[in-house]
Amino acid sequence: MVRLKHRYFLAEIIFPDGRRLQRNIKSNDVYFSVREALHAAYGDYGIGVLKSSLMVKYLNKDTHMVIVRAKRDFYRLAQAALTFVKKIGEHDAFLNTLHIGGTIRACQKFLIRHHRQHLPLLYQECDTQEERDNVQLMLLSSCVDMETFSKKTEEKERSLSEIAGESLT
Amino acid sequence: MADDKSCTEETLYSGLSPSIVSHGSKLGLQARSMRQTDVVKSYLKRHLPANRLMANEDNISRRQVHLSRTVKKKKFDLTSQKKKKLTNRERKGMKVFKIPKENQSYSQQLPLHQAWKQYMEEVIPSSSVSSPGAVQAACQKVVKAELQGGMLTVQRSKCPSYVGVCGIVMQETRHTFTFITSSDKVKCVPKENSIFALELHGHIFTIHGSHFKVKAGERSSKKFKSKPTTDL
Amino acid sequence: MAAPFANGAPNSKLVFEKSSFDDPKSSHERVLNTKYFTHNASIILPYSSSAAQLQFEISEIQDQQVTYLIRDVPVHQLVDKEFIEAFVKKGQLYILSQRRHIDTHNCAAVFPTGHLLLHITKDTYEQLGLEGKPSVFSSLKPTKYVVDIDLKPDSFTPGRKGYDRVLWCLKDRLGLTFDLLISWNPHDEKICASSVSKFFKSKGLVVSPVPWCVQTQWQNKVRTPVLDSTVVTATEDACGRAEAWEWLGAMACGIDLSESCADNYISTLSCPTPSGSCPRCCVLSVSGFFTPVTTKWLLEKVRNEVESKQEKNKVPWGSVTFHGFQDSPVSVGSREHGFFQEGDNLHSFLTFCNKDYWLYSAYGHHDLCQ
Amino acid sequence: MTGDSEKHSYLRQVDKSPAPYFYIKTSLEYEGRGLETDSLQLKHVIMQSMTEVFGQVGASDTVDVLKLSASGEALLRVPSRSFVKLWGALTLFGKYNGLPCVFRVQQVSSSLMSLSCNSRTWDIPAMS
Amino acid sequence: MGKSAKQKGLGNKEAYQRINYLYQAAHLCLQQSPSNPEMCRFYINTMRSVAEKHVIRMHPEIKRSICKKCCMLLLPGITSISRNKKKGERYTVVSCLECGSVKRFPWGKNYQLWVEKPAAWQPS
Repeated sequence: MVRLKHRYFLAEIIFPDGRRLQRNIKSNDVYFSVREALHAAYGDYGIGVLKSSLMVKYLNKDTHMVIVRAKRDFYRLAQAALTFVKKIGEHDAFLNTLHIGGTIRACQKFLIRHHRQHLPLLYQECDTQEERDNVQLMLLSSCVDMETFSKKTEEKERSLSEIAGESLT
Repeated sequence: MADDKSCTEETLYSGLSPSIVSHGSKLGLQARSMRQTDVVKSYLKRHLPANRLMANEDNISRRQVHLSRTVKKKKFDLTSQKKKKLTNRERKGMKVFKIPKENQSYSQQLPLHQAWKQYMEEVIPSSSVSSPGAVQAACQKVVKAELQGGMLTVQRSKCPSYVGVCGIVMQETRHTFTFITSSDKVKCVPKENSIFALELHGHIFTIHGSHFKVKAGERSSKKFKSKPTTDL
Repeated sequence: MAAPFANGAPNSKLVFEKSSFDDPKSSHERVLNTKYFTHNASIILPYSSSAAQLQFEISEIQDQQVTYLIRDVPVHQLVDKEFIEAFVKKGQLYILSQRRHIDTHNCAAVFPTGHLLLHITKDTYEQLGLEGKPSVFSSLKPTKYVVDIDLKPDSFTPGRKGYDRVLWCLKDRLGLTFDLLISWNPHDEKICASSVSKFFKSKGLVVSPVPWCVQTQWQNKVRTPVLDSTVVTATEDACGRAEAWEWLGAMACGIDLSESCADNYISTLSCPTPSGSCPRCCVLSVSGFFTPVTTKWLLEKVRNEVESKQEKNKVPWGSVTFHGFQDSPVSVGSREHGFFQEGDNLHSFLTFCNKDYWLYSAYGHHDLCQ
Repeated sequence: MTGDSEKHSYLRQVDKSPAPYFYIKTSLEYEGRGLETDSLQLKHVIMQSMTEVFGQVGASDTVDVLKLSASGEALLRVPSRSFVKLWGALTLFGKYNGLPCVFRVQQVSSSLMSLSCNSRTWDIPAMS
Repeated sequence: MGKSAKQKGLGNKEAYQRINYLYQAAHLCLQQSPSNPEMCRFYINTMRSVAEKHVIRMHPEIKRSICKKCCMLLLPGITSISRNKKKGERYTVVSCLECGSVKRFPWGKNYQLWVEKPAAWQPS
């Protein structure tokens, strides 16, 4: 049987009032808000088409990264629905889709490159040293967390050690 | 080889007393002489070498004796007898079962049809077809019964020029029925994609050809599963 | 947008031709001759004042062109030798089965070329026993078949193998009966056209003449698009063909296009931009069973109406549309016609005063026309 | 009138691509007594059904109610892109302020002209 | 007609009727149109396949009147020749004229057909 094909949206949750506020977001909050937006935008048809494959695959509370899965045939509907999201749980936030990948691993590769580019930005933001440390920890944990989530291969260790080395310098 | 001219019926039975001859038919004294020569003629036609059979010459009694050449006596060679069975390839070669299309006549098949009717009377007595339940049983019997010699008509068919063909079934093979129509034409109709109708004791049995694609012999022992659609 | 809906809408064809009446190659004669069955003619004449006179003439001609509806005619009557001799060979015979849907039921039609066409379902085709072709629009497993019988050749006589087979199939094999619309115009004038009805009455069938029903609507103070016969695509000073086509449709359907109801919420349809106002516009629709003779006469009428009044009350253009039957087995000539969501085959002439005309022919999804 | 100069300029155009607009002749029937609806109400009903089935994005196409005749027959115009969606929404519509009702689509066509007459519903009046 | 000792009565009655009809039909059609033996052969062939399928043993009389090779009815004088021969001990030879196959029946003094034996008819 031909493999069921999906599209994975790697999206960043952005809160209007600054990043560092710790918020506890659960994955069904994200799921329900996306579904709500989909229903508003595309009505019963949209729900009927996407409901079976719509799923929040990965949510990282610290880096506010989320991966949402949708069926390949109707991924455009899901993509549009993501932009209509206004509230997650009780915080109002919006989703900024960074990457659409055919597999979770593709999204993960993109995430690693994304973190590497954005690491210096994070530094400017945090002024005290201990903030800088927990930013490193957070990134480290997010990447490790990613691997255990998707079966890691050797070359990923190398990239992990690079980041670790680079962030220590 | 051909003995003297055919002995007509009078000469043969002239010795008997007139009373016997008068109701001869009851005693089975048919006029056999007619058919006698007919059989001999047809046999000779098939077996004599070609040069003996002059074109459309019916008097085959002319015989040539070649003094110079001695006629080789056909020796029974035992080896050929060893092989009992005819392989299918040989059967096809010898056209054992191939009914020739030409010079068939409908009237010749009529007695066969009468015999078939009596046979069907035996299989499905007309009395038993009164109640609908019995008709159902009769259907099962028709499926197992012999159709060669019966009168079938093509009721429906994917190829419309077969529709309306009606005649006595001369031969039933796995995929076809061979009819001889009342206008002395031999028609070979494929069973696939056509529906045949059999009229019996006032009931019309419809036979779906595509469910019937079984050799005539094996049909009586085969268990028929009901097919979902009767669409052609 | 939702991708899967892109190919949902059925593709129908609109053929636009611009030429003039006195052009030798003009196709208006051919189109009308081969459009055998016409159901409704709607005439739209803006600025015209003498529409009443036109209406009178129409009722005038109604008596000459009488068509009949005959109930439950067994088809083998049409194959009858004496019927063929008397009517098919002696004049132009138009027969169409009525109240039968072309996509599900059996239909029958006879053309003046002497062809009897049976458009039958798969089951009837298998039982009928006449050779035929699967209809073009049915997919791999055809559901409809077309049987074409030529009545005219003299080899089609009793005693011949072909004829007996046809008669046997239509009579004993399967008694197909239809309600038939019949119209016959004999070659020579002496025979009167209603002898067809006498023939069928003698066969003991219910024959009733088919009247034309004429409806006229007047629309006052209507904005009409300014049209120029040479300008096909819209420019500032004249409307193009698409806008004109939509405006004609709106008038034919009797949509009120006056300014008052043009607020945008309910309907954004309004008269195309460069439009002049016209005090009275007449929309006249005649429905019945018309043959090419009548349609040509109607076209003549509209042309006179438009071309005669040059100066006084100027009628720049007028239009007449001939709607074919949705369930007729053919649309133009012997081109097969089917019904899929819509079965229109209509021709609309937009005639100008300088003898130019625009011909719109709209065909449905299932139609063999070009 | 110009056009006398170039004699008979014969021009022929065939547009096979779907026509820009599609037209539907339908009528809203109520169970039991027929509730009179005006075109505003009808438009509201259609938009409500579209949004319910296809959401706001789906219902963003303009549906024009061209005509609402006395006998309750309405002519709708819709861009050919969302013709199938409109037809779907019409069929799925079931209840309007508590009253079960249904849209009966009589005729569909890509040209407005062909909606003006329907040979299928032509019952032949007896000769007057 | 057929050997019915062991079966529980005439189990498959239709089969017997069918065989009976086919045999008669073969005879009839040979009489009617001697010029085409094919039909007669085909009937006999069908008859044999019906008997095979229903595991019915035909009575020796019938079995002996059918040529094994070409399924032709062996009518003495018409389609077959029967001669008495002696080589060592006496036997009669029936040879089919169509295909030339031969059947030999030795004249055993006290040879008893299985059918003639009483044991054949007692239900075992």
